[in-house]
Amino acid sequence: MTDVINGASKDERIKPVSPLRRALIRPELGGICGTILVFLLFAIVAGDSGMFAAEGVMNWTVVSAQFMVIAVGACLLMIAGEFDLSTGSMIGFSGVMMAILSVHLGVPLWLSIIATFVFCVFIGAVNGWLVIRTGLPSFIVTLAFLYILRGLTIWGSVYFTRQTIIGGVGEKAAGDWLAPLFGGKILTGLFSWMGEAGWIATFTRGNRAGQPVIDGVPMLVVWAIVLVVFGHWLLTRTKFGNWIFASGGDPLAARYVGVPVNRVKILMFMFSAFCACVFATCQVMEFGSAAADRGLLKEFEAIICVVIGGALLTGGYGSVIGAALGAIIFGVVQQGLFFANAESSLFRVFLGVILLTAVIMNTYIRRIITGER
Amino acid sequence: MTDVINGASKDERIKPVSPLRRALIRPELGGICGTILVFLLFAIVAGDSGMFAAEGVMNWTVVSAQFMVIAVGACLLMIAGEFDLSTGSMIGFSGVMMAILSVHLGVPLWLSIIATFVFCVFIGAVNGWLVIRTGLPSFIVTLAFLYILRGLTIWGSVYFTRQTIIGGVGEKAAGDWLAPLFGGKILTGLFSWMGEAGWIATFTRGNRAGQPVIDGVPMLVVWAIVLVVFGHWLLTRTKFGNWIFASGGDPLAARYVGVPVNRVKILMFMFSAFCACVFATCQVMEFGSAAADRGLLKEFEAIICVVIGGALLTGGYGSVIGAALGAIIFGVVQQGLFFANAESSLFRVFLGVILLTAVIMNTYIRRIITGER
Amino acid sequence: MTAIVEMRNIQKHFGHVIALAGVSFDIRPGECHCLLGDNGAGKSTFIKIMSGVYKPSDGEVLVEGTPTPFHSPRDAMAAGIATVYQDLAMIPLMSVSRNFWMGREPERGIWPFKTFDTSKADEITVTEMRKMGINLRGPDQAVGTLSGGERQTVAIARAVYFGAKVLILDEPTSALGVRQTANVLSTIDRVRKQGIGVVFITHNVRHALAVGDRFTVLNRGQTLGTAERGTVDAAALQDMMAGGQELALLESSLGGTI
Amino acid sequence: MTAIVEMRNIQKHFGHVIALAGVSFDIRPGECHCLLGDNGAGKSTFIKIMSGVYKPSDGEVLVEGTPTPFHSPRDAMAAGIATVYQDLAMIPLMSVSRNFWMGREPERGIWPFKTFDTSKADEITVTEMRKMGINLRGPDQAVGTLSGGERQTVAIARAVYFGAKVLILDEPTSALGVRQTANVLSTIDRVRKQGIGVVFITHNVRHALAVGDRFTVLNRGQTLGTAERGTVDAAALQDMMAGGQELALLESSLGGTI
Amino acid sequence: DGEKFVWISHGPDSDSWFNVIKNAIKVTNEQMHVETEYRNPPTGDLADMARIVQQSSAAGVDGIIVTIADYNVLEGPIKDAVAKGIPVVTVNSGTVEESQKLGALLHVGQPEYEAGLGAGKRAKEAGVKSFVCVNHYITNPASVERCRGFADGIGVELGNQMIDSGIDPSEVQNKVKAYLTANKDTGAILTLGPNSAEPSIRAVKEMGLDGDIYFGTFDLSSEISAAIKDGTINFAIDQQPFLQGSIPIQVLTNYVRYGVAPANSIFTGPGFVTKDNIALVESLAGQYR
Ligand SMILES: Nc1ncnc2c1ncn2[C@@H]1O[C@H](COP(=O)(O)OP(=O)(O)OP(=O)(O)O)[C@@H](O)[C@H]1O
Ligand SMILES: Nc1ncnc2c1ncn2[C@@H]1O[C@H](COP(=O)(O)OP(=O)(O)OP(=O)(O)O)[C@@H](O)[C@H]1O
Ligand SMILES: [Mg+2]
Ligand SMILES: [Mg+2]
Repeated sequence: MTDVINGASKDERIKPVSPLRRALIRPELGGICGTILVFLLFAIVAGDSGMFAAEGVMNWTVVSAQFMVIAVGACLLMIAGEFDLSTGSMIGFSGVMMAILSVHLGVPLWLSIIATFVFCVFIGAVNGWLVIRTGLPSFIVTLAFLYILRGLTIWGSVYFTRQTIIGGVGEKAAGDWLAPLFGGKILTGLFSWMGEAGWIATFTRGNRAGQPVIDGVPMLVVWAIVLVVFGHWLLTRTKFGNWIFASGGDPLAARYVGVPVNRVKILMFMFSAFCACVFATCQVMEFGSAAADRGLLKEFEAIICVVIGGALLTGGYGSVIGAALGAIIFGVVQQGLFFANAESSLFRVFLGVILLTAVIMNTYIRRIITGER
Repeated sequence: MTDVINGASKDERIKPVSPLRRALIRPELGGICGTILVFLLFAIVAGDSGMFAAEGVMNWTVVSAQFMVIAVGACLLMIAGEFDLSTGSMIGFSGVMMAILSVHLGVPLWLSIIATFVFCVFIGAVNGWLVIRTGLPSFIVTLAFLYILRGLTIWGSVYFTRQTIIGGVGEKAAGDWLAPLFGGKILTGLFSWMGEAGWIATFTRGNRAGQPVIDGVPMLVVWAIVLVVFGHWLLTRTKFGNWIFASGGDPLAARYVGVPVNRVKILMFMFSAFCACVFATCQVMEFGSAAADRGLLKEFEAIICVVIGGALLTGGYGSVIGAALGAIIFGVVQQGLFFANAESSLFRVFLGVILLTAVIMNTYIRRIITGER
Repeated sequence: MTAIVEMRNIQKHFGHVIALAGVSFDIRPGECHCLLGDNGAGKSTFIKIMSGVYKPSDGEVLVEGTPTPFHSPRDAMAAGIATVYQDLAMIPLMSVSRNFWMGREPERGIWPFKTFDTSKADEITVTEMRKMGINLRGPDQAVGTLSGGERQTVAIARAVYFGAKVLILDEPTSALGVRQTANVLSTIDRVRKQGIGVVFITHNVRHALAVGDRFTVLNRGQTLGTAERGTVDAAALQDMMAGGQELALLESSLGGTI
Repeated sequence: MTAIVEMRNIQKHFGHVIALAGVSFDIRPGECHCLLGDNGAGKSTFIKIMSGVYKPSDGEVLVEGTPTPFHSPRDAMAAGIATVYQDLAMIPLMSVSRNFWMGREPERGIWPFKTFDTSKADEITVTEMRKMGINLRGPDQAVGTLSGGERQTVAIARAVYFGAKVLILDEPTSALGVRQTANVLSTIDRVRKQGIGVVFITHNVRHALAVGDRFTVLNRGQTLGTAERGTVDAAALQDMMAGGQELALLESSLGGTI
Repeated sequence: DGEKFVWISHGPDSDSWFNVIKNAIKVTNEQMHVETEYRNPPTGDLADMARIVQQSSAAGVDGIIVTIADYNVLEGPIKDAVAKGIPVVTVNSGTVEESQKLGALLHVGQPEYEAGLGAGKRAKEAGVKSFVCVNHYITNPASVERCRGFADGIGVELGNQMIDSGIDPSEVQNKVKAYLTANKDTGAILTLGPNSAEPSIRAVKEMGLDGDIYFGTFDLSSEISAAIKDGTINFAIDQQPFLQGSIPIQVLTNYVRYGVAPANSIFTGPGFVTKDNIALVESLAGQYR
């Protein structure tokens, strides 16, 4: 009988496959190659423009961090098999809601922030619930919310403030305990020490002469790193992460073995809304104002980052690290073109081409992983 | 043996279903009910605002006709199982291309129009070819073209004319043989006769007092009707229409029985591009100018019309009449809110809600048609 | 009598999966050639090559003696091969009549205004379906509302109606009740009498024996040879399908424990 | 000996399709109860009710004598029912180890930082798969790269590993070669000896007879009764599955023509 | 020679108004022998614009020209640039006080609210009591400021009188018609640029209201100047974008080269273009006006 058992492990119908090729293959391979290529490219065309000096690095880091924050939410949601077109509208909505509450209705800022987060995450849950209950594609449901939320944002800001931009959040933030979590900077001591030590450039003129050009790491970057680490940990290291993959890969199969697919999907819609809120709050705290047009088309940009990073639009496959690399590519290309003095309208052309090539390349990689089908 | 044959037609495992319910059920039922509801609603809230006088009717007819033109293309493409996010960018692109060719490069207008149509339909084919060849979802491929085309449009108009609005097409159109096909009006004689005869209202105020309020039917409306009739005929009355349904319903099954699925899909991408071009050309001829930002978000509006009209986002099911009704609903709601003096930013909220309810209703109807699954 | 279609030493690889490792097969006019085999033996893959859906990795297809590579299902149809697929090739959201005619719609009128002749299509559909023993509620009933057996019958009626020299049926009886099965089997018989070659795929030995003239057994991508009617019985076929001696070996190894 | 799970007069309707028209069934500890039936007989539907995927339209499920309605697969699992589904319930893009543990991942660490204990999971997966005779390239190999037989074995290994009082196998041998089949059958035997009840679904009578203690035959949503081991032979079972006398009738009607 | 400046606007790529600016930059670059880059956030997102300011100071340009689209958003980045010793000139929207608070050399432009207010006062003189403000870019704060100023100038509440028209010309035209049909006693139309003005002109003409309804607009284009001539439009507020594009470059060049700069801010508008002075501007409208 041992003979029978050993024999079972071989199947004469399977051809052997090179193990070397397998070793190279991972979902984020496309993202890694893309990142290297993009950095090389800009090192050549914009190497001497200050893009890779401390200040320039901080510039594209902040932009990439922005994309990263929403890309993490979109990535986990996409792996769970859904996507969210209402992200951009949610960014506009949450910023305006927060500003109206604090500036116009006199609610303390910390309470406004918390109320906004709670409400937006609730709307995320409504999105998810509708998708689950009606069985409609998330494209349709979230498209409806794209319009509904943007409409409410404009109407609300005009109704309450007769303006579509609401300032004055900056004053409210002063002395608030929660605001620095989104708008502050960390490591300021380190940077001023580095400035004194001559490690980084300092201002040479003007009334801040002697201070370092970068005075700290904005909380936005911290949030981006925290979310990426959290997302990656959640996805690859926890039970729940396994459920996310399962829900996107084959919801029926997952449900049969007891994975609470509906709960997973709704939670991911909520997480995506949460990320949009983090984005909006950081922006409002940094700039001190909210505007009704914030976040326009950000949903596409988040999806593009995620897809460039190797995730599958139909779910069940992808990586948060990949999405983060996608965000870096997006940010570096966008800012790099400014540094390289390229015509800014060509940015879109560039972006479209990168998207297409990245996706074609990722498809090829994925086919190898899943056994050429 | 006759006994065996007769017996075969009964299956004791099938419960009977009411034939009455079946008689009512058609893909455009949702669209029909929606249209009736919307008209009733506005008859109540805006009945005395002139919305249903000759001029008001022409007003929302023109807006609906615009939506109809792109909805027909989107509808056939969606039934064939794909969709096109680049429609809006294509509208901007074709208008600008036409204007640059005729105004700035001195090509005769008729030739510019023809060249633009040929080139845009070619881009549609490229879209389709990429979708077929790479096997990528059309969402990704056409999203890339959304960016690429918009980028090229802005770059091109700035490069050639140093402006993003290109005027002067009006002068070129004078005397051109092809321009009136897109920018003219028909039945002008009939309307002035009707005005004289008192059948329709005449202006009472201003410097056109005495003339009929409507002086003809714009070619845009004619195009919309022609395209709807053509689309409906193609889909329901021809062999090719059957192939469109088959390609969207189950491409593999269709390919097995010899339907040239790839050709059908590519042709539908081309038709969608053609419709976008008709839209753009009518607008350029009517207004005499092209602008790089025309058509923004029109792809979503087209998809919304089609989906409200009962088509299935995943293909294989839908109706051109339904899409046309969807366009009417869209147009009437948008204009009706102005007639009713509602806060105009709430239009978006209204639209989102209509979209959701219409789709949920359509899903219910479709479940009945396909046997409750 | 020469074969209408002959397949010589067909191989098919999907990536690193070898689905067919060299199968030969032929079909003559007026005979019913049964292709038997367990699940995953490669039956469906084989007949998909025969009907032009897949291209063989190696091997030849001969139509009436001349090598004829098929580049698409249309080529195979043109060569007179009609197929009823296991996965049915029916589109549930479309009406019976539209499904019936899919890919070969009758037309009416002159060129730019040629229309799908729906009245003719509907009429023929209803008649053909009645011949097969199915009374439709109407030709515009969606296929999705039909039972599995009814759908199968539409597919067969379609293939039969479009004539062809070879009719391939991939497990046509698997979703059917006994009565519909009887119907299909007698249809096979009727078709065969018209001089058409029928390839009948099944893993039900009894159905095969009821109508088959010759029997080819596939096992894990390889053919175990072809037998004439009368030279084999049910038990022998069943043994070949399940891997014959190997299973006997297994039973003895389990024997002690059960 | 009382039954672990008893199903009484189960009915199931899908819209206007009646998939099950009143089926009763029970499973006792340490026995292998075979559920036989042709394609579409309702076997898969029946065991999906047994494992909480569908709710019955009518009828009762009793676990150890008490009526226990299952609201979700988790309820059935909690009651000790493990199922290997026909459509495998495997996700091709995920690794073997992740698939193996899906829904019951082992964890490590304290609450907010509980992690999926991958090293333990991988180790057990490799060991369990080796026990079933599959040598994995690594536990992080995607299921999509496994052969059908290997995938099936992962599913069985998973169900066996998670113990349970009743193990349901829906056509576990249909995609397997003879050797893997032998393996599965001897696994069934091994599992049964541990006092677990096994529900073995198949339409291969030979496989059923090799390990079954009792045999229930479904035909078009209805049960044709349960037979003990030794009271039936292969031919009788085959006849019941295919609709027995009805087919005989058919053969005589065809008889004249063939 | 060859100093590098950047001219940072808030207009999206497709915005037509900033074209005149671009043309002015080109001309001035040649005149002054400097290199000035025009930069803008592609979608008009002001947060992106702030990044561009930061990026420019990182790239170490010799001077920055920037619109104060929103004081709050741009405050930080501009102050950082000033602190780095980069001379800054603010242009277009924003006020002189804001400019001074930011530490800019001076402001060249037209305050939006005041421009709207001036226009409103003009309309009030003509006896206008109600109006419709056709806002084709409602999400842009400056657009709402103009409508608010106009309402305050007339002395009425803004309320529902601002419509969100979108940019599709047929939709704009028909929305204006719908509004005018439903509100027959509307006294005036204010449009905020060529995007809303051109379709509104057609709407007014088609309804036979040209000359009858009081019509004001911001900015110029060839179609707008034609409408001024034929009396459809009563006035266009011209903020002379050419000057906004050109003067800051001249100021910065002289400041960098010779350390001299004007003492006061420069207003390029609001200049009212009417039938009387149209002949002067007409020929260059859209390119240099
Ligand atoms: N497109 C494909 N890619 C990879 N492997 C495939 C593909 N199609 C079939 N196979 C494999 O080829 C083998 C033969 O499959 P096939 O469907 O031909 O079997 P079959 O005899 O028709 O079985 P059944 O009785 O279940 O219909 C199986 O192992 C299957 O997994
Ligand atoms: N979700 C569903 N909706 C409608 N009908 C269904 C559904 N699931 C199963 N059926 C029908 O119920 C009947 C029994 O199907 P089931 O899958 O249980 O058969 P089976 O005995 O497992 O067949 P097989 O041997 O092919 O696996 C079939 O007629 C099938 O079409
Ligand atoms: Mg098969
Ligand atoms: Mg089954």
